Amino acid sequence: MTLLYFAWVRQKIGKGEERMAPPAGDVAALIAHLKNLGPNYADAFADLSRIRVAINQHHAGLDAKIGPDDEVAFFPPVTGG
Amino acid sequence: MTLLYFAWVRQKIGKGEERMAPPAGDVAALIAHLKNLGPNYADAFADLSRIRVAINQHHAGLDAKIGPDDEVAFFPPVTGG
Amino acid sequence: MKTSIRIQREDFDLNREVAALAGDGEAGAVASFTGHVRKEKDLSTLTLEHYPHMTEAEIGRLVAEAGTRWPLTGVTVVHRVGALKPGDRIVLVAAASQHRQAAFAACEFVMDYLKTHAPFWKEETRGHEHHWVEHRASDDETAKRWQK
Amino acid sequence: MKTSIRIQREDFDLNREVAALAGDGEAGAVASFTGHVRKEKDLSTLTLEHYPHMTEAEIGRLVAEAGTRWPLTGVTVVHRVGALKPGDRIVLVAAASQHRQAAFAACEFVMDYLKTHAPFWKEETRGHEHHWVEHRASDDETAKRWQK
Repeated sequence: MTLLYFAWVRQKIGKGEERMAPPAGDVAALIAHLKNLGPNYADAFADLSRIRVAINQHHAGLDAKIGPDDEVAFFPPVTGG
Repeated sequence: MTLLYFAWVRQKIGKGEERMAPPAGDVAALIAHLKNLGPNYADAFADLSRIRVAINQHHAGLDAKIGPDDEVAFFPPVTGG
Repeated sequence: MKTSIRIQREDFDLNREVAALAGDGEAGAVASFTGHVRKEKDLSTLTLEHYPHMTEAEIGRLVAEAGTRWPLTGVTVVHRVGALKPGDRIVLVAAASQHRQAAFAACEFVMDYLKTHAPFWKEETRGHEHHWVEHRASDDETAKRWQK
Repeated sequence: MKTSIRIQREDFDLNREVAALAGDGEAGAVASFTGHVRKEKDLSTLTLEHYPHMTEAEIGRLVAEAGTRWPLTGVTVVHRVGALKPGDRIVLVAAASQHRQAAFAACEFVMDYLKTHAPFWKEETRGHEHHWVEHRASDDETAKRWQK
């Protein structure tokens, strides 16, 4: 699975991209897994109301199922335009 | 009084501007006066639903009063933009 | 509110007009509309006539009304007259604001009223035929939505 | 429908973008929106980050949706990324149609959804301070008006 991080999520975690083979499940389970990897992850995901998710470049919810071939991105609410 | 004509009103009457001292009254009375001046005027003012009026560069109605110092313009409904 | 209203034969430079409205960042949002001569069968020329002075005065009144309805930092209207060809630009209306919706609404309002109130007339040339474009009743209906 | 979606560091040429949409008279109406970096106290730089590929894909979906809602001949979206200064242009959305109201509505629709859906993030630099711009809930409210 490819994980991507943008904006302050990227800054808090300390990297923009990584590959990982997390336990199968949904986005919420992935986040729970990530939060155990270190305080940088725990900090980035401390307030899920400020986190948005995309799976394979489509916006998705915390209950979306994800698999090993997916590209999963985490980022703050968008501020373009 | 200065009279101005635009677009096909100008073409039918055969001029764009003229000065005149018509009897006092409203726009409708002026038009009645003009229609007696010749077949070109009668043709231009044959269908008043197709005529618009401005007095001193403000849109006005047929019942608007006009005086000797006014600039009165006759033209078709506008088609700019 | 910065206001610029010009009636001219020449084309205009959109980059320059929008830059003048945005300034050094006084406005975050600029909504623009450009009207172009449509390509139609046999149409070779569209000739625009107007009522000098009243045109500027009437557009000035529309723009001032827009300024009372929305928080605008500027409005620019450029309308061309004379002989135009298919594809040519006829008109620019641009409205600037700190607020996107205000810029859009003001631009559309000025455009709708310009169509129904500004004294311009279009004459089409098709081959050797000339005829005056008819006013569209649908434009009157469109403008009515802004009535308070 | 001609569609052009570009994410780039460079500025864009409004004359060229609008001319491409108007063609030789295929469209009579082009509505455009440009967003500019606002001048604010101490703000020196606004830096835009995005999610490459998803950005283009997401804007492509918004534009396609606009094409199902209004009779459009073309839509162009150009969004800049990288470091911008107050007054700089950030984004262009332009929609072309034979119908004025369709062009305006589509332009505003794409802009509203771009604000709430396209993966861009703005970071402000004020003196030595950097901070990420917060998403505005009012933008979500604005976009909701288009829900069917």
